[in-house]
This record gives sequence, structure tokens and C-alpha cells, in this order.
Amino acid sequence: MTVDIRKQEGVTILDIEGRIIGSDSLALKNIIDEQVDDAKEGNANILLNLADVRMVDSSGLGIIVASYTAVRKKGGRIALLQPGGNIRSLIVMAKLVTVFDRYEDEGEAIASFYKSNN
Amino acid sequence: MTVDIRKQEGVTILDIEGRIIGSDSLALKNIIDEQVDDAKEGNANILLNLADVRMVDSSGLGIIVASYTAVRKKGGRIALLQPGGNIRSLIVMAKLVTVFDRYEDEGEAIASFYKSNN
Amino acid sequence: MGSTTEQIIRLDLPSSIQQVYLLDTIILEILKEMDFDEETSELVSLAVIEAGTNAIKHGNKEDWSKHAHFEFIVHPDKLTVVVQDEGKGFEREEVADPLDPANLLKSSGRGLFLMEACMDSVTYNKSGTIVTMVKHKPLSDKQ
Amino acid sequence: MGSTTEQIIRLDLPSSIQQVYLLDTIILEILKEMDFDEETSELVSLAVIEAGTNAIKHGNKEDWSKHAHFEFIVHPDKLTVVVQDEGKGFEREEVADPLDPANLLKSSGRGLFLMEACMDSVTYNKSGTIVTMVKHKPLSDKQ
Ligand SMILES: Nc1ncnc2c1ncn2[C@@H]1O[C@H](COP(=O)(O)OP(=O)(O)O)[C@@H](O)[C@H]1O
Ligand SMILES: Nc1ncnc2c1ncn2[C@@H]1O[C@H](COP(=O)(O)OP(=O)(O)O)[C@@H](O)[C@H]1O
Repeated sequence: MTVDIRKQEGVTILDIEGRIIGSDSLALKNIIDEQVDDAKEGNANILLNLADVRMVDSSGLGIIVASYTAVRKKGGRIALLQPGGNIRSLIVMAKLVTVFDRYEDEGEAIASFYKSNN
Repeated sequence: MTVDIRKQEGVTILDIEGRIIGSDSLALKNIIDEQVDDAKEGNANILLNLADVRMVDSSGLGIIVASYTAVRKKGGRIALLQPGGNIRSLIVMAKLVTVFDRYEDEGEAIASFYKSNN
Repeated sequence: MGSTTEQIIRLDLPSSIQQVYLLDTIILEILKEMDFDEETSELVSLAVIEAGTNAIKHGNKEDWSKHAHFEFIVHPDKLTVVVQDEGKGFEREEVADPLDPANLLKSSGRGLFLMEACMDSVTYNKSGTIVTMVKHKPLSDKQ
Repeated sequence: MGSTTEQIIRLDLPSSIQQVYLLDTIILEILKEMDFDEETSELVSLAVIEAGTNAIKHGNKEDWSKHAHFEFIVHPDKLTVVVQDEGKGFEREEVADPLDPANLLKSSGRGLFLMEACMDSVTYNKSGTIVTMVKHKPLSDKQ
């Protein structure tokens, strides 16, 4: 797994690539936690770009769920961009469909942070 | 390992790709044997294109050596095109430098069959 | 003489979570050589990663000197994977259901559920230190 | 408690020459995780393939019910690989020298020579069923 971080229009975009398995989930947790900590109260807006993620295990999925909670506590929102590979089906199987907002288009995903939130 | 076979100006070119390890050497032997069998007496002209081979084990090297002998028996010649990966150093280590003619250019390799042979 | 219908591959990994990458590489290569299709391979590899992670984390508590043991039994039509750890075991029935609304937002507890969803069968020995999982090749596969 | 300086990975493969692909995949992944550079990795993987092929072919005579046993001992600065078969063994001294002019055009007999050329050290047990090979990380590597 590799993670690149970009900021765009007040949204922190994490471009994640590869498989999120084993110890990757802890690494991902640390990265997300740092972004949430750095965000101003009420502005923890995080977009996980999963377009290049082929596979996530239950620990990885767990970290994404934990981020959802952490971001809401801080006042903010998390959304998923192009969840591919097995992530889409994991979200369905784990009954998390209504929890995560998912987008296929980056512009649309960024815009969503200014409609549904704040 | 995958092998594609082309004929050009009376030379049989084997485009080999991947790693030549384990059971690949037997598969390669069968392919080369068939080409040598099919060749007319005195015309067993074979060019092994190794440009896309990253690694050969001792069985694979052994098959290449065996082909050298088989081709000479039938009347013909074997040459190597762009031996890369570890092949170049295997040939040196196994003291086979003077045995195999090696070329970097396909046209030059093909032309060589009409200069040094027959 | 060797049996002509099954081959057994055994693997012992030290109990470090880093080893999950090696496990991932190995199970994917076994599935490739067995000619499993890509979709089924993703399911099986996820189940094996989950079982391996549990053996390393919950069973062996990431003690490197303890090993997680894997047996991959390759049949012409199916793969059986046996995962054993050197820990205290657990009771399957006592594990909370991750689909219970109260647990949906928990950050863990989905591994066993996913193993059971991805494989054709998942069974635990009585003490909970050995899990045996089976996956048949889809019928549409070339045999 | 686990030792903090070495991790041991064990692998048993059924004695089919097809298994060399799995062996290749595994050793390359171990070398990658150990941060060996690409050139050194090619040398070590060749040696491991040669030792594995010998165990499967010469030791176990490709009897699937017999296994080739591998132990990869991962140290911070070196990798030790132990390969054991269930065969009758052999005498290293009795094997012909592949660099002898009389043997140069033979189609086999270069495996042991290459193992010894690629690794820092290669030792055989007395009966010839166990070979132990060591490779240190090049000093220029980041540790
Ligand atoms: N091999 C094992 N040894 C001991 N306990 C285990 C083992 N596998 C699973 N468990 C127990 O079952 C629980 C649920 O496991 P799982 O569904 O994989 O979720 P998670 O690993 O995220 O907790 C674990 O928290 C642990 O208590
Ligand atoms: N594990 C082994 N068990 C029995 N004999 C072996 C073993 N390894 C090597 N040998 C013997 O040593 C010889 C040389 O081996 P090697 O140098 O690898 O070349 P090759 O495998 O091409 O014959 C083999 O032909 C075999 O007789």
C-alpha cells in the first residue's frame, strides 16, 4: 500500500494504491488520524480515493469505519471515491452501504462536502 | 515462460518471454527439438530471442547447450539474440562464451546465418 | 508412492503481522497454479489472510517465536486450507455478530464473518486453535 | 518471548517440479521484504531454485508424497536457507566439475556449481540430504 495526500478546496484527498492488508491498516490509521488531528474543528473533510486499491482485508475495512467515527466526532465528513476491487462488496456484505457516501467522479465528490455538510 | 515461433529468411526465431525455471526447460526442449526435427538437413538455423527473459536456471541453460549440440548434429547453427537478465553472466560463469554467438541486433543475427555457416 | 490426486504444501510463519504479505503472495500463486478464476481467488485469498491474521494476532499474540501453521491441500477440484496457531483458542459461538446494528460501526470483528462468507465451508476444532476452510473450483472452470 | 533478531519461515513442498514456481515466488518476496537489492536477489533466488530442484528431482525422485523442506532464517544482515530432502543423499566430492573441458557441453551438472557461485557459503551435511546456504546483505544496502 502507498498513500499520497493532496488538499483540494478544503478537502483532504488520500490517493491510496495497492492492497490494504496486514499491517497496512495500522499505517493507514496513523495517516488518517494525523489528517483529522490537523483539521480545524468542523472541517475534517476527507476523501479516500480507492480507485487503485484492489483488495482490503477486514482490518483495513475496520480502519475506514473507525475513520468515519473519528471524522464525525471532530465535525466533518468522510467519503469514498471509486471504491473498486473487493471493497464495494465488502461494504455491502458488512451492511455499511448506508454509512459511506461513494462517488465515481472526483469533482462531484469534492462538491458533495459543501452540500450535505456544514 | 511463453514462446512464440517466427520464421524469417530461413531462420527459425523463438521469442521467449519470462523466467525459464523448473519445468520450463523441458517445455523449451520439446519446442526446440520439434523445430530441429522439422528443419531440412543442413538447415537447422535457430535464433533464440532472449530479450524478454529475466532469468534462467541451470536446467534452462542446459537445454540451450543441448540445443547447440542437436543443431550442429543436424547441420545448422544456433545463435542468441540479446541475452539479458542473468543469462549473460551464466554463460560467462559456465565458460560457454566461445560456444554461443550472441547478437544485439536481429537483422545482424539473421544475416550471420548466411556468413558463418554453409 | 505419491498420491496422484492431492498435493500438500505446508508453511510455518513467525507470528509477525508483516508476514501477511508473504502469505498473500503464496496463496495467490497457489490459486493461479490451480487455475482458479480471479474473482474466486480474491475471495479465497481474503479468507486465508483473515485466518492467518487471527492466528498471528489473537492466537500467538504476535510472539515471533510462535508460528502460524498453514497446510494447503491441493485437490484437482478444490483447495483445503488448514490454519493452526499455538495460542489458547476461542469459542466461535461467543464472538459477536458484526451485522448486529450495535456492532456495525465497530472497527473490528468482521474477520470470521468474512472467512465464512468467502469459503464453501469453515470449521473450527473444539479448542479453537485450528480452522479448516474449503473452496471448490467453480464448475465453469476448465478442469 | 520471541527473539528480536531472527525470524524463521518454514516451507514444505510436495516433490513436483511444478512447485519450483511457488518456491521462486516465495524466495523473491522474502528477499524483497529483507530489502535485498535486485541483483543480489537474482543470485539468491537462483541458488534456492537450484537447491529446491535438486531436492525434488535427485533427492525425492519427484515422488509427490515426499516433501522438500525449506527453512528461511531471516536475520537483520543475512539470510540463511536450509534445504532438506527425503532421499538417499550424495557426495559433493564425487560430482563432476562442470568447468572441466570434457563437461562444458553437457546438458546438466551446473546446479551445485551455481549455488556455490551465487551464495556466500554453501555447506552439505554428511549424508548429502541437507544443504545450508548463507547470503549476507551487501554493505551498501540500507540496514
Ligand atoms: N485464532 C484465534 N485465536 C484466539 N482467538 C481468536 C482467533 N480467531 C478469532 N479469535 C477471536 O474471535 C474474535 C473475532 O475475530 P474476527 O472476526 O477475525 O475479528 P477481529 O480479528 O477483527 O477481532 C477475535 O477478536 C478473537 O477474540
Ligand atoms: N539433493 C540431492 N540428492 C541426491 N543427489 C543430489 C542432490 N543434489 C545433487 N545431487 C547429485 O549431484 C549431481 C549434480 O547436481 P547439479 O550440480 O545440481 O546438476 P544437475 O542437477 O543438473 O545434475 C546430480 O546429478 C545428483 O547426482
